[in-house]
Amino acid sequence: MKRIYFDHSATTPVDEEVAKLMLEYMTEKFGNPSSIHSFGREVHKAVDEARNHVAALIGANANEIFFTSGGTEADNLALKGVALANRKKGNHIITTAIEHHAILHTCEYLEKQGFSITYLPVDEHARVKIEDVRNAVTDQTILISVMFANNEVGTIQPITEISEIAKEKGIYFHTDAVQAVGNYPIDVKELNLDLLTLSGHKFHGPKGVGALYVRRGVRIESVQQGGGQERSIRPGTENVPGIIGLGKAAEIAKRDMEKKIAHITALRDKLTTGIRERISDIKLNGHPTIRMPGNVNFSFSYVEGESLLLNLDLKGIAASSGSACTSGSLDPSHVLLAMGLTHEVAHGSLRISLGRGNTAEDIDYCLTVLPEIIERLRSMSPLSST
Amino acid sequence: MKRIYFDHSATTPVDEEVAKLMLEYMTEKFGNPSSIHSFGREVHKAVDEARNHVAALIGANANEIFFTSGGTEADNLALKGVALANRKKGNHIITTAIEHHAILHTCEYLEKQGFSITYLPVDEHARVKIEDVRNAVTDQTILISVMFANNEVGTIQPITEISEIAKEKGIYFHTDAVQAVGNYPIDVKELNLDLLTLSGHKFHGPKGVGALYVRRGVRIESVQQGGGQERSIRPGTENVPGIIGLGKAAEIAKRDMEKKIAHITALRDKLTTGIRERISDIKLNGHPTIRMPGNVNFSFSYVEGESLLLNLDLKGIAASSGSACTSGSLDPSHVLLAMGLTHEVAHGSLRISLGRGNTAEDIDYCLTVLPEIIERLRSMSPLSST
Amino acid sequence: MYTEKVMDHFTNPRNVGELKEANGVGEVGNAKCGDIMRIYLQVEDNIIKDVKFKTFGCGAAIATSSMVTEMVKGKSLEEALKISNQAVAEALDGLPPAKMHCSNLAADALHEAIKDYINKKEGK
Ligand SMILES: Cc1ncc(COP(=O)(O)O)c(C=O)c1O
Ligand SMILES: Cc1ncc(COP(=O)(O)O)c(C=O)c1O
Ligand code: FES
Ligand code: FES
Repeated sequence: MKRIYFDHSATTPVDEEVAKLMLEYMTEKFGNPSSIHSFGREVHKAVDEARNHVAALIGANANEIFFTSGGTEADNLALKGVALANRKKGNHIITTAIEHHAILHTCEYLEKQGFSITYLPVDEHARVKIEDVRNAVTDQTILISVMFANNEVGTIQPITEISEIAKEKGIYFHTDAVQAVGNYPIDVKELNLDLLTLSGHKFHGPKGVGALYVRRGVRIESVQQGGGQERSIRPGTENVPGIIGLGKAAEIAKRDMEKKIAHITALRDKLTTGIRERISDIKLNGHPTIRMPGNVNFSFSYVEGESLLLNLDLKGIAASSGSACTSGSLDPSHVLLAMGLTHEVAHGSLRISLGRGNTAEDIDYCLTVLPEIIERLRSMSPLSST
Repeated sequence: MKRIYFDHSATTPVDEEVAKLMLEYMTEKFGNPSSIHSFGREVHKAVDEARNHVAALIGANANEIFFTSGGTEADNLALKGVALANRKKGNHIITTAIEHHAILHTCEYLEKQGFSITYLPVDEHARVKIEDVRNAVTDQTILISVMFANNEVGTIQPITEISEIAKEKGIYFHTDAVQAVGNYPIDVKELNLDLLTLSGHKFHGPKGVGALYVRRGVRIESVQQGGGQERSIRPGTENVPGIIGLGKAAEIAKRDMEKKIAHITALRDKLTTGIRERISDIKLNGHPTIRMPGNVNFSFSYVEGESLLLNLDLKGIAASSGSACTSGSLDPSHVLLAMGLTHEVAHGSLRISLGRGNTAEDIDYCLTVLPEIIERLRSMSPLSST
Repeated sequence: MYTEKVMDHFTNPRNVGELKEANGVGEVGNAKCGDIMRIYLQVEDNIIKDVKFKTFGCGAAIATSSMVTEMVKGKSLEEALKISNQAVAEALDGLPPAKMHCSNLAADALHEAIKDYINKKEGK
């Protein structure tokens, strides 16, 4: 059976060229970058080049890039590292209710350490209100962390405006841009960002590697202790193949950005329109226009997410849902709830996240299969009147 | 020029079979193990199998293995995770003066958090004395962490005896076995260990992945916050290719262990004897017999380590040294100093760490080149009388 | 890590050894921090006629020692005293930052040797 991958927000396939290069840095150029012999030096140089590519993708300087084991670690480092290094200045952090758990659970940890956290609400489209940000600032505020684009509904936040408030008040501003980097143009200097999290596996790089951008001059402490790697901000033998892969993926992402976005946006609009035409009693989740090119998120009334996913999977389509049953927790997605959706509607959500490998045929196939499945599930549902 | 790699304690080349398998899990089987669709499920299963292989290598149960981004993170998790979860029981930790910086610097961090640390001294061969361990225990002691084998001089610690003391006193026992796992037989149940750190890149697995063995029932907290991966003890999207690679490397290491140790030990003895025969004014560092099969460590009087390494490198031989100048710090290796070596002797140390790919010809070549280099450097040295 | 010039002077160090007829000897550094440099001078009519060195140390230590001997041969003492550690490093197209303070002592050793020559002469 043909398999169609529609879950690029969860993870993406590694680019063939990226994987090939990584292979070289596993079997041939395998030295430890800290070693002074030729095996070490050739790898050290390659790591530096990868750093240049990652920096170039987001408009940073190479010495502002710190490699980590992924987005989760970079989020932890950003929040804890800044919180601990600036504790004397204040103990208040502002974030939003719809962040990834890497941010939210780190904030909960910091609350136990005596920090006070404001979780900003969002509107029905999952956007933070600028006035809310401004009103939340106190003289104790040391950090604002607002994600660039939401992983579930794709909504992009008013980053420029928040950044301006942060600058005006002299507060550090971090953005978790895991969903956006490599898939959407970002320039940290233009946006005046202090810290930014990115992760390789969301843009055809490998899993298990990410980076934290830390603007020069930002006070930050390391969270992990060990050797002197990554200028002691992130010790531990470098994940060389991962870093090399991330660098290559960044290079490719920068090169193909425009083309990729155009391709994916066209597919997304075709899919969105197609679903609207074919299925009734639905709701688009997230902002209608200010959203990630690849994100489609609908709630289908009277339908539960997990059974929808399993049915799609049986037809060869891989997607995801904000349903509680797919998350292993009792509540459905905290993002959908924060947007004001009821539990029922949140349970019936479907996220299709498109990637550069998807085609118009994939969309056509989905538009044939999905209405049938929805109809069948609805016919089984006690909630539905049909 | 032929290049000979004699720095296997720093890192090892990834096994070809391991790398090939990893490639498959990057480009084809690229799903996120948390996804419920077929792309996710096939990967989830493979991660479980990798866990089985890692567990089997050290005689653990699969549910006692937690994947991390490497040895450094596993050491951090072991120490901080146990310290924080058991703070109510006591605030004292016992370790040694010759641990890796991943342990030592984590201990320094814990000291700042109010923990009290005893750094046990070692004898001239870098062995901890059992009486010292016993005497260090107080009613506040919650954890003993002693490395299995030292990364610089190869000395193996009296783990069984220390483990007995820990059991007798009801204290958790962790061992940093990064150098040993995959290169030396270890059974956590026989040794009665509570926690053990391992790292993939030291036994022909990939860099950037490791694991912490945590015996069932040990109280431990997570250090990183995020999603529910690794049963919330180590959140973050799994480094799937890394984990798959680690699993395969573990499988191969277990299968080839005996053969590999025999091969490497023979080479080591040939090299040690050859150096003794050809070069005078030298000192073998580490224990004469209770040491890792692949470790050769000599100090050459009147010679400085970095220039020795560079000269060897020019002849195509990659090795390492405890010289300060190669470590980027002002002092030579803390391990050599703890063993009672003077600064001069420590500066002149050379570590050759052998791997399965080395041959008798490599040793012969080294035995031709090394004496010439030592002679030349000594003739330049103001310390030498020649 | 090291420039080509550093590696050249490291692999083919100039003027290694001792000078039997040395009338000025200078030594700097200590084995604790890694580097010991000893410079031997043979001075005639205020001119450095010959110079040799012996060094215990890293690549940078050996290269700077070698370089400084090349730089001073045939120079007057006044000219030699103007040579700084910085100038030696520059003549080698630079050194890694970590090495600048710790191994870049060759000019100091030279100055010590000149001081030794002057002291001996004045002592006479
Ligand atoms: C918005 C966001 N932040 C953080 C993460 C965590 O990154 P990683 O999967 O690299 O740990 C993810 C993805 O899982 C994400 O979508
Ligand atoms: C004894 C020891 N512990 C810990 C580490 C750190 O492991 P990793 O390199 O995977 O971070 C190493 C190796 O560098 C080591 O030799
Ligand atoms: S509907 Fe069954 S677990 Fe949620
Ligand atoms: S000898 Fe140590 S830095 Fe030069």
